[in-house]
Amino acid sequence: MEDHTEHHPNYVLIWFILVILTIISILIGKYIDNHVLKVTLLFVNAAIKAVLVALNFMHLKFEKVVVISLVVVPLTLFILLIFGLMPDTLSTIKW
Amino acid sequence: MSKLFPLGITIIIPLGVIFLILSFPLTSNTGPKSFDPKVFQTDEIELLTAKISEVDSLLTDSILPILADLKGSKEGADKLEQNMMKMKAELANFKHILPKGQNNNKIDELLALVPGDQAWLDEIQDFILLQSSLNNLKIRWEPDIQRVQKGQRMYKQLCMTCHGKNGDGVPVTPEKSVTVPADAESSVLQVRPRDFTGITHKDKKVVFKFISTEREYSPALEDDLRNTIKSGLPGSPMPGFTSLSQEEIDALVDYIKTFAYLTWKYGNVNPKVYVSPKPPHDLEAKVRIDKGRQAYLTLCMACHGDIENGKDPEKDKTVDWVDSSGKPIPIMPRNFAFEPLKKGKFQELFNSIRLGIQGTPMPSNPSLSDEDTWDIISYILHLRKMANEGKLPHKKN
Amino acid sequence: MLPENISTFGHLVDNLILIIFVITLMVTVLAFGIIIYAVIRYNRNSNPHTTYKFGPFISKIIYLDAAMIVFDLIIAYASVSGWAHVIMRSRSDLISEHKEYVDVRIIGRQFFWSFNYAGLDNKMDTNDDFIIANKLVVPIDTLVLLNLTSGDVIHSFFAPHLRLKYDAIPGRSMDVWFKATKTGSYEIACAELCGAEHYRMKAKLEIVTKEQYKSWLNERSGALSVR
Amino acid sequence: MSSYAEITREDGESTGIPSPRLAMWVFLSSEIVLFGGLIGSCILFRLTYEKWAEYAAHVNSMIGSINTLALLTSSLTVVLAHKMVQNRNYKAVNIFLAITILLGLLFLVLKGIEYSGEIHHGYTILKGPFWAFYFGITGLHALHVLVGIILNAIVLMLSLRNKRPQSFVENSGLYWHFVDVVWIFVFPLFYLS
Amino acid sequence: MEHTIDEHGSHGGFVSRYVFSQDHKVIGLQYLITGLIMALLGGIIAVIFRSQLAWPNREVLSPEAYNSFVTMHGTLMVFWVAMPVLIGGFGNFCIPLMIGARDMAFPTLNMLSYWTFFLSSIVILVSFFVPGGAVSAGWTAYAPLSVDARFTGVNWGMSLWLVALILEFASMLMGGVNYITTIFNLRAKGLTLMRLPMLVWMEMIAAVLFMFSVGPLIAGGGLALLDKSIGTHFFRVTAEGQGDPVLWQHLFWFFGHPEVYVVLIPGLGIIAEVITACGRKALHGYKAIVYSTIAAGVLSFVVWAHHMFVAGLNPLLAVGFSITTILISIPFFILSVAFGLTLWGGSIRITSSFLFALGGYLIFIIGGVTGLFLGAQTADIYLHDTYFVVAHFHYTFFSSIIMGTIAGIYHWFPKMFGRKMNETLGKVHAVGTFIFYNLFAFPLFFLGLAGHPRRYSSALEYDFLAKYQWIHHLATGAAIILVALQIIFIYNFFKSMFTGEKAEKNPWRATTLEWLAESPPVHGNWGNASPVVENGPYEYSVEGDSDDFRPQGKLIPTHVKH
Repeated sequence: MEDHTEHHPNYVLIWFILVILTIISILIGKYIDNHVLKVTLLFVNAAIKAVLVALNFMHLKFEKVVVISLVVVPLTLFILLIFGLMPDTLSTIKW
Repeated sequence: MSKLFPLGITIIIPLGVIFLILSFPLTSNTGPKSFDPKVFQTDEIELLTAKISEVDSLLTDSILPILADLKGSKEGADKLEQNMMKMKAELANFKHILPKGQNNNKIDELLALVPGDQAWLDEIQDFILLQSSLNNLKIRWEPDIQRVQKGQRMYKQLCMTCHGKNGDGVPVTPEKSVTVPADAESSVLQVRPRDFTGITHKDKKVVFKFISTEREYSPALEDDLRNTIKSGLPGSPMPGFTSLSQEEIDALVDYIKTFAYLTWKYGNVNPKVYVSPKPPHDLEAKVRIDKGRQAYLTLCMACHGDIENGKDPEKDKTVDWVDSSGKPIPIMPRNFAFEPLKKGKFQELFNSIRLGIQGTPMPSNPSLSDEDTWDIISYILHLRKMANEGKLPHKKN
Repeated sequence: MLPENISTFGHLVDNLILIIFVITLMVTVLAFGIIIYAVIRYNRNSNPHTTYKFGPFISKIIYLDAAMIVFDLIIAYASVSGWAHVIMRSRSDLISEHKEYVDVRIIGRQFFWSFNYAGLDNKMDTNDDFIIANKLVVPIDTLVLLNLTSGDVIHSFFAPHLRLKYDAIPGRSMDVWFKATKTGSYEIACAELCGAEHYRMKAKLEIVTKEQYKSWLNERSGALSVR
Repeated sequence: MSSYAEITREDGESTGIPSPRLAMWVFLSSEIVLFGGLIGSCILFRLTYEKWAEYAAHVNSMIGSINTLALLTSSLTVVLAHKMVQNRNYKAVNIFLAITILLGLLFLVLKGIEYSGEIHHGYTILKGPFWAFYFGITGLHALHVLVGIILNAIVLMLSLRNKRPQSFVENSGLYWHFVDVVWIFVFPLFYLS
Repeated sequence: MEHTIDEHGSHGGFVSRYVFSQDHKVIGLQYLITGLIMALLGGIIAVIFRSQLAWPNREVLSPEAYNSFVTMHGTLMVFWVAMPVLIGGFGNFCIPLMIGARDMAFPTLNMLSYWTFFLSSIVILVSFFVPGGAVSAGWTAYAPLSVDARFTGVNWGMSLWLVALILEFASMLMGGVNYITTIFNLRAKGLTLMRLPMLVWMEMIAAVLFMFSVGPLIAGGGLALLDKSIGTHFFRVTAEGQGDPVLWQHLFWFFGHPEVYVVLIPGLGIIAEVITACGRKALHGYKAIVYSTIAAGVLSFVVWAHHMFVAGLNPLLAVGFSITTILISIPFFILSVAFGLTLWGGSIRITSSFLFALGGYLIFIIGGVTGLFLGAQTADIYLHDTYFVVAHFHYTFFSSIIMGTIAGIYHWFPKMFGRKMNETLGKVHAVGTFIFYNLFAFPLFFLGLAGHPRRYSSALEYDFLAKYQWIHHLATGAAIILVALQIIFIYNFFKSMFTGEKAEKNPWRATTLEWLAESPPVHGNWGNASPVVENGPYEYSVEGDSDDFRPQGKLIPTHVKH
């Protein structure tokens, strides 16, 4: 059933970028002290890596809309859960 | 028919389980233990014989042999001394069980004797034999079952969360102000709920702090318990249950007494009630306050701290009750300026000063005259007035 | 059906319930009427062949939907404005609005309410505070500030006559307020399941006149201070 | 699994996505929400609990980073295995799958060392919310890694007996990538910040 | 195992054909039967604790037993009756037949999902017998009460409850994966998404909602299990203030609200099928219903905090959530108007399944509309956790679980067993259930307005409630008769399984695909043919047609190699 000609992105290059990003995140973890900046940078870094893996390694780039929506909707729900719970904890935030 | 089998299987198993459910007693009883006197019937005799044999065995295998061979040597004397102290504690305990009747002064005599010589030991031996006859035990209090059952339901609803499932003061609620965590740095609010069974007391005795009888009488008057329940103890989480009716409180007190059934059953019939004299009129007089300040600085400042110039009471005092790990529980002496008075009315202060508070480091000082005691009390009230007007330095905790 | 309302913000709750009741009554009666009529009129023998009377669905639903959205907006507006007035009020602006106030700290415990009163000087954590269980005595026409918390499990402070209900959650404290307009003795219940005796966690709410309140306070905490 | 193949062959896929891959994606979406719920409550606890940073300092981030690299490389080898299956080079498929399984086992071994180290220092699950969440989330993730290893092992066994399991390689690879993506989020959450 | 399709699909021994069968029809029946038995058990438990409510001084149940019975009634009804019957039973039986597939996408996974569910129902039933009794912290198991054994004396019961719940979610997840893949991939030729029958649409939306919402509660259940067994402080408050009980409420209700829609929507799908089949009229506004259900599904994720208006939330949060809650009434309003217009102008045949569907529809209107009272947060201050809430969710649950399911059973019984159920008994049962249900549940609204808090084992302690004790008597009497009436249904169900009159392929002359198959359908559904779809799902009484319905597709014999 090899129905669609699967074109493969250059995996080793993607892997290399991922390793670089991981090293960057470790450095961020060590040397940046301003807490808010550190957490946001780490989160952005993790998000980039996740998207890279999803698009290339999991072939989301070549998938139909149905499957992509199956991934995007739970992520929006995750964000929704966080912001739904956030005001509840705002009053007692201690970084 | 072939359709039957899957349906049969999915029907039979759950249906069988349903009938099992309905035939099975399903309650998880979370209530406090219910009282039934029959349990105690046998215990009485056992308790007394056990106590007697204890004292007897202490006598025969530890004291007599030492006396016989090691009369002169130093360590033998120390050991003898130690066992003597243990014997004395046992006797005191023993006395606490037995009624106030004529035998008790015999025990006082024995305690007053100089321990160690043979005559003293023979005396004890025949005294014990005398006690073994049970006929002279008099019953002071018999619970009636209806009231105890009603009291049990009241206890489950109102008292169990702090005073514990079996009334030993180990609370169910995790709240900080009621529980005393192991590493408690004590503050007045962290009090241990009263233990009605006497298990957590270091000498296994049922002791109440705020009672209006002479100290060595039976645990407390019924009225003391009723007042504490009705008006509560301000400054501690114990609320006043003013909305309870009189017979509800009686039922509750009856049930609480069943926790230490033997002690209450053979308690004192007519304990001497201590009535504090009427307070004088000139409590706010300047002269009284100055004399009171002197008396306070000499007697009370050690524990209660010199509040006037900002020194709060220390927290290194401990009470007679021990927590689960055996360590005595810390207590914070009352800070008269900024904390409510536990007994509610300032006249009660006289009682506490004169008789001391049982089970706590607060000593009784019978030697103080009435006038001196009233001086101290007027100084304390002066402190409270100053605190209310905000003149006293006080760090907000 | 609602018990008699004796709190100042109680009318907000009652009116809102009334508005929603009117709307829902209208919608249900309309719907039931249409459906029952349809079932009777168009059954098998009186209408053997189905008659497709209606055009596309959109044209019909627009009006009904618009009406429903208008109803929803009314309800939402009334409800949000009520909420802003009752719950979203901080302690300070309440105190500034009302002249004198009474401060009570409520701790929900397993199977009774303990009310910490501020005593004569109306300040908490002073030497004339006292605690009473299952009885809230407050003066009439004065702001009562409640600080709700719980000692063990989640309870819910529910005074039906005051139209006030708020959960007492261990580890959190929430400021709630009411102002009574009628004297009398009412009841407080626990509305959140808190264990076996949840149904018996009853407290008495007594609204008394100002003088009665003063004398009650004196009797309870007066002895603590000098007088 | 063989009975389904026979039935659907004649009807084909109405949406053009082979059923196993669609099913795997549906399962992964429910897993995303599961880990989302866990990490969400962990973030909220972090905001309300001040001793978090102090505990976080005791986590061994060296092992954490090695683990991250291990999982990344195993992701690479799994996707290369999938590419090799396309090019019919079945010997390479077996090698890459073996490497993936080895890296997975390395991850678990390192995790074990790390856990025993922490517990030895007395930081058990009861120490505080940080440790509770740490052991909870990383424990659940380690379980998922274990399941992933078993899946890959089955696929390796099938391909060793040259059963030509094209779609299985792809699906177990998908699952493995998902486990890697979860670790990409968990790693900074516990080890770096 | 080689798979040969013959008349009876006999492959493998007796065990693999029936007990561990992979045929979606047998699995559907197993779900249905286990669900109905759990419903019977839930009903009996309800009658027992309702009699305690009506005569409190006779101490029918001790307070702890009352709490655990109320909790088990709630848990059993929602998780062990609504989910299996509506999602497991009708999902498994109807979806492959309605979309022209031979079986589910993954038959072994399907069989596994039923037997995990069976294991979870055994675990939940066992939790009655453990020392300390079953869970007594409400079916929502709010945090410190449920996860700390000191408060309710229930130790093992709670852990078993959590394990059973997680097992049940695992089985429903397996089912959900199966349904979504089947509906997407295994549709017959010509069956586009917009030609799907309404029940299939509803099952898919329900499965998708369940897939996306169950994660947080499995996470929450895991944390609660850790709290309960090891003693971590996720939801239990410690002296230093760690742990947050409201977090459990958030996680539970984030799952809870989509869950109640997951349970409601298939019921509405069944009602739509039955109304169109008996009303001989096309479903009016098919696209509008589909889009409004999807809109309701999406909205159901942003609505969960309306359960926690007075639960110590930041008040700002309540404003947003009350607006979304009130907004969610609009999609369901469109849905019910569409059903109403479908009924208007049709030539309705009053069969028992139609009576149940009509009853379900009317009850759904009352249930949906009373939700507005609880969505508006100022009214919720007064009405939260009172009998008004109990009445509201009994109306919404009842319309889909009981009325919808039984309408579905009466409608598809000929297809399941090849025999028709007795109609007169059916009608008596329908009218009786409708009347006595309303007699039982409607007075509870007035109890709620009077301020009667829920989960009270006796209301005589309060003066403002004692005068409404007569409502408890009325409700208990009606509930006892209601449960007794179900015996007619059980009798009718099992009797007509063997001695009912033979039913031909399409007894109700309906249009959807499943009526093309044999009744009861052979293994592999279509034998040596396979359906091809030409027209929409509800082509009833098209002008100029001799017959008053046009089947959706026809069977084309295909050569099946094995």
